[in-house]
Amino acid sequence: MGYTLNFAVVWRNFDRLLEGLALSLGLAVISILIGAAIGLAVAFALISKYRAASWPATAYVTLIRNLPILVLVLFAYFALPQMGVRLDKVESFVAVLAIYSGAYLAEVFRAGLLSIPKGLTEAGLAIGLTPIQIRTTIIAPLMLRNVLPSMSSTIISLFKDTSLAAAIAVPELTFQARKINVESFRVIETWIVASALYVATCALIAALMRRIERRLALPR
Amino acid sequence: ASKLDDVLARGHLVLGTGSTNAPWHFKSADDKLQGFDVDMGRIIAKALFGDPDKIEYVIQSSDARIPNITTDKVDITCQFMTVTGERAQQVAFTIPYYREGVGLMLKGDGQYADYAALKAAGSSVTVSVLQNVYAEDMVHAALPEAKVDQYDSVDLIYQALESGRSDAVATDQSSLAWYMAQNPGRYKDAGYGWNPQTYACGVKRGDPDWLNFVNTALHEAMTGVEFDFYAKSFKTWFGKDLPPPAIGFPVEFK
Amino acid sequence: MSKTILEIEGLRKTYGSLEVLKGIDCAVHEGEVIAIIGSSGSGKTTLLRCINMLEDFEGGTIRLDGEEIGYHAEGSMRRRKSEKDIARQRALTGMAFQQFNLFPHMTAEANVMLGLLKVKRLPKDEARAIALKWLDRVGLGDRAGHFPGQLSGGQQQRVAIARAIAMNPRLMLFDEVTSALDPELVGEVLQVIKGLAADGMTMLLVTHEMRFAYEVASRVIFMNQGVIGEDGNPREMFVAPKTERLADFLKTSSFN
Amino acid sequence: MSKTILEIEGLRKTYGSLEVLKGIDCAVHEGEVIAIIGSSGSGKTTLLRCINMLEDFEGGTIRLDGEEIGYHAEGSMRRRKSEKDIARQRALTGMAFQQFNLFPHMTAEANVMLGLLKVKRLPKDEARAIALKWLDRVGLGDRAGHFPGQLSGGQQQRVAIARAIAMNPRLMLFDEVTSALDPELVGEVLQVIKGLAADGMTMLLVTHEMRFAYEVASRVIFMNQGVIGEDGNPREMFVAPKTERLADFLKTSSFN
Amino acid sequence: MTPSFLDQLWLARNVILSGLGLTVSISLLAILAGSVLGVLVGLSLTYGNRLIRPIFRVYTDIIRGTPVLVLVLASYYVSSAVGVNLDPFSAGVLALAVFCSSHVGEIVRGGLQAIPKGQTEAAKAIGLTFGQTFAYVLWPQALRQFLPAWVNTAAEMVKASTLLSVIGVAELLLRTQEIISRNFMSLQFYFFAGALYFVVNYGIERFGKYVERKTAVPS
Ligand SMILES: Nc1ncnc2c1ncn2[C@@H]1O[C@H](COP(=O)(O)OP(=O)(O)OP(=O)(O)O)[C@@H](O)[C@H]1O
Ligand SMILES: Nc1ncnc2c1ncn2[C@@H]1O[C@H](COP(=O)(O)OP(=O)(O)OP(=O)(O)O)[C@@H](O)[C@H]1O
Ligand SMILES: [Mg+2]
Ligand SMILES: [Mg+2]
Repeated sequence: MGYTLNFAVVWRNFDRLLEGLALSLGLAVISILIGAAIGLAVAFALISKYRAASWPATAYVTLIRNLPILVLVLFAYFALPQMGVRLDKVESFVAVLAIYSGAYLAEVFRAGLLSIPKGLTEAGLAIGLTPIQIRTTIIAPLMLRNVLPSMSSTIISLFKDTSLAAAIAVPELTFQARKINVESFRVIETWIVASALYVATCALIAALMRRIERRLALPR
Repeated sequence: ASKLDDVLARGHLVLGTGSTNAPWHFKSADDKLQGFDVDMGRIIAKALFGDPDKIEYVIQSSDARIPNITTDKVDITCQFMTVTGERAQQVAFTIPYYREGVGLMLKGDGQYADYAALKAAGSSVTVSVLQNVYAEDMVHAALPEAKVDQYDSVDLIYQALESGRSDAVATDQSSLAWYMAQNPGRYKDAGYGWNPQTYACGVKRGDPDWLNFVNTALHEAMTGVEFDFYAKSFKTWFGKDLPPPAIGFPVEFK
Repeated sequence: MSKTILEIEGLRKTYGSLEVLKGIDCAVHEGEVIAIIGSSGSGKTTLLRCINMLEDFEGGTIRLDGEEIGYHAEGSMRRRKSEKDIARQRALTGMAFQQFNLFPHMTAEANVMLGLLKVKRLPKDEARAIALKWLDRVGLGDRAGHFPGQLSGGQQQRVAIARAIAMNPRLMLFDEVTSALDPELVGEVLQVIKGLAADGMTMLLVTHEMRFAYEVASRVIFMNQGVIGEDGNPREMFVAPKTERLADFLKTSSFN
Repeated sequence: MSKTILEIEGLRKTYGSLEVLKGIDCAVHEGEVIAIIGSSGSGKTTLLRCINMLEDFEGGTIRLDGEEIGYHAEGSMRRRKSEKDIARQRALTGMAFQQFNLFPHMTAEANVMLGLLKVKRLPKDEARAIALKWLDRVGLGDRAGHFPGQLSGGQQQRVAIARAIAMNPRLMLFDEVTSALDPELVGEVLQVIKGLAADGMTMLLVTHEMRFAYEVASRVIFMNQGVIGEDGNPREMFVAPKTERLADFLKTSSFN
Repeated sequence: MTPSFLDQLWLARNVILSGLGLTVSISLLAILAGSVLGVLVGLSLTYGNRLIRPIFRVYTDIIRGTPVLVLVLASYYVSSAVGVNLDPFSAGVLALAVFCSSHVGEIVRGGLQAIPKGQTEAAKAIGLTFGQTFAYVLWPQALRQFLPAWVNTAAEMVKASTLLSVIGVAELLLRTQEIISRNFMSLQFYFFAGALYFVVNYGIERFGKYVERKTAVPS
């Protein structure tokens, strides 16, 4: 066909893509860390025998997981200020992605919690640990080991969701790629390079997770 | 053979355009594609087949404009494409069919009265713009210190103004005019225009016959036998009556 | 007779509509080793779990060294104690489970140390010294750094016992600690328990090993359908059961 | 003596560099009940798995009713048979595992019927009749519709045995079928095996229950470090072991 | 404001419905095709030989790491570059199906690997061939195990279908944007669309729970 690839424009703007990638990663790391904390608390609430805890947790997870994240992003950025809550664009995106991650990770954690034998809790009780101590020293660390494999793909999805920040003008990788697109019209070239950056980063995340998994693996 | 022959043989034109930007290309309440870009396509269809309706529309996002031309998904794209040298290396632009300038729109009851007030406020002003060629430079040409937020769809730059995320919208004067006409009394023009750019359709490079044909069709709509078509469309979408071209020596050779 | 450690009065426990313990009365004296026997479902496990407050119960009282376990009276009402109080009381009894329930992400040593650090709040060095001492006692001094997954069933069970004993409990509860073990490994664990008995540890042990009950217990309690069917000296009970129930039970069990 | 069913000659099996079976020779006659005993790691399980071709092996031959299992000679080469042939041969032996390995998504009945339907290709009615007959024989006629999760360990193990027996195998292999069971449930399963022995089923059973081996086996094989250490009549072997190894083994085992 | 939003909504009802219909059909097709493909991927990842396994490993890793938008663009343009002229709808569905397959592949692999080895051995011991073992013993158990994850993926496909708007497929999001470009009621219509997406996803979730309950094994 008559189209010849020309990457010159992309290389000229490569540092902008890298800046975007760095921001994407930053957004992902902060949001997912907050999200993991939320998810852990919500997961315990989900399996709680008290409806006052499990019901709101279920509602949160159901609502958030079933909405397109774009709607949440737009809501936080455009509708919240009209209700008096005003976050800047990075803050509001981090808040959304954290809440979104929280819902997904809560489900992941819940599955992990359910797979921990009840006997361990009882053994903890029997030596006089309080329920909180049992959660922090026994259940959470074991659950984390159980869920690491499934967490890896959740985290990759969440990382890719940072691309939605482009919608509210956060200059992350997708935003930068689009900007180069409209400037140069080298759409195909730009996306090839940008997605290579995404793939490489995801591979890195996956490798990192596998490494953590191996590090934490219990000897047998 | 030229695309011109292919199109004629096929019996309809495949036109690439968008569907979410009034008054350029958008959908009517009964789901018909309309707008000034669309009318340019209709002019070409009429020149081809004597029937402006012989068009198959390919809806595309801004990102898809060039690739759809280069991979033959469309015969021609008319989608408020700003002509630049860089782009002209990848597609062949037709003669321009509109000259655009950028304007500033403010909230009717907002903090800033006009362009002078915006400029005086310096870096405390945020301007929302559509992701565009050198969007930042463009805003800074008028408001050197203003913060610039770029969005990828027109409705969001308006939304940013509406929700207080930005203090002014900078975009095509034509779009602003349309928007203000749709929402009378809520917004005002800051009264400053700059940054001229021309809009043209794009076709694949390397087919002089086809380019020449399209150019002819557009040229004759702006200066010749199809002027009424062009003028009517202009009136519909921009609300202005065009003076008929002067009779006598063609203005473009002056 | 020596001091009373544990006093159970009128203990009743139901699961939904099923009454599992129908009024248990029983006193345990310091240094006694009591074997609890009885057929499946008779409530042996439930009894131990109530003593350690792993189950709430509806009626009766359990006193350990005179202090009521799990509940306190508030006017005419009976109130569950706070989780913190209960946790403190649980630390006074040690429990070993059929399924070991070692924490798989901690070494043998860390398993034993956990309670010492978090409940007794001992300094790390002291906790480690105690843990090593007990691991040594159960014959696993050289396995302190192993994870449960690296230990055989018998070894795991011994770590579990060390974990309970290291807390220096007033009373040890054993629930069929050998029945998840291959026959070859049972001996190791029984040896450890015999050693504790010799040290004068007060113990309640649910067991299916009649021979073992006979050898080690100073007293046997036969549970039958939620009540204590017989209670006495193993020599007398096993040789001349007073009730037909016990006679039947001994016949089907693997004693002879 | 009756017809030879199984002939093993020079069987050798290695895992990596570890030689687990170092040349096993042995013949099994119709109707024999052979208990295989020996300490942990001596290769008992591996032997059964080779007979059922759950493991490939490097040397020697195994013949069932004269037909070589798993391999055939091609010129001077030894070739693994096709998966299909091996599957057919596996159906000739039944195997029950320590961990039961029932299919959790199928009822007891469906577990037993699966092989009848898919391997023997019996019509559904006939398969069901056979399944019910065998579930009845193992005392579970009333549990046909239960899922494994709804059955006790002993009941699950009996279903697993019924599943193997229903295929009408020439030879049954049992690998420590009682050692994952609570002592109380062991009896049920041993009862079933005794019944099969009385019916004249040829059986190889790996067991740690010396008493049971003594009672039910017509012959005992003592495995020791990958070879057959002793092979003979239980009465003679248990009372007067010829080798010191066996004498030691019997001492540590729970027989006496 | 409110009454006029309702007016606009009423005016746009057919457009929204057609967008919703397209969204649902894209999602269903992508999920179906993606699942079939994904099962093949999962099988190759689990049982493939030394040659096949790495190929599919690389396939899933690359596809999972690529933004769906890029897959959509690639499928649309690359297909035409190699001479298969896919219309935007087919190209989009293809891209989503491929994306779906990489997730389903991983899920299937996880499900199969979670089944205890004893199950295979027990099946072999009664003489089942590998195919039979797979069909009657492994697959039904894996299915129950990965159902929840599969439902998640299905819901993700619905959300990913929005990206087809880039190549002009008039699904719900593009329809919504078209309406907004006419009446500029961005938030109202975005949230309305969000509510519709919620309904579709929630339906999928309920359906998944229902199937899970239906196929649950009593214990
Ligand atoms: N969590 C529970 N919910 C309902 N019923 C229970 C529960 N735990 C135990 N039971 C029932 O209570 C009764 C007594 O159980 P318990 O475990 O105390 O018996 P046991 O004497 O220890 O029996 P085994 O020798 O089998 O361990 C049984 O009928 C049992 O089914
Ligand atoms: N898959 C395997 N890979 C490597 N080594 C193995 C494997 N299976 C068994 N072995 C080794 O082979 C030897 C014999 O194992 P086998 O299971 O046959 O012993 P066994 O006599 O059945 O013992 P037990 O009484 O403990 O069941 C052991 O040393 C064991 O560690
Ligand atoms: Mg019990
Ligand atoms: Mg074995």
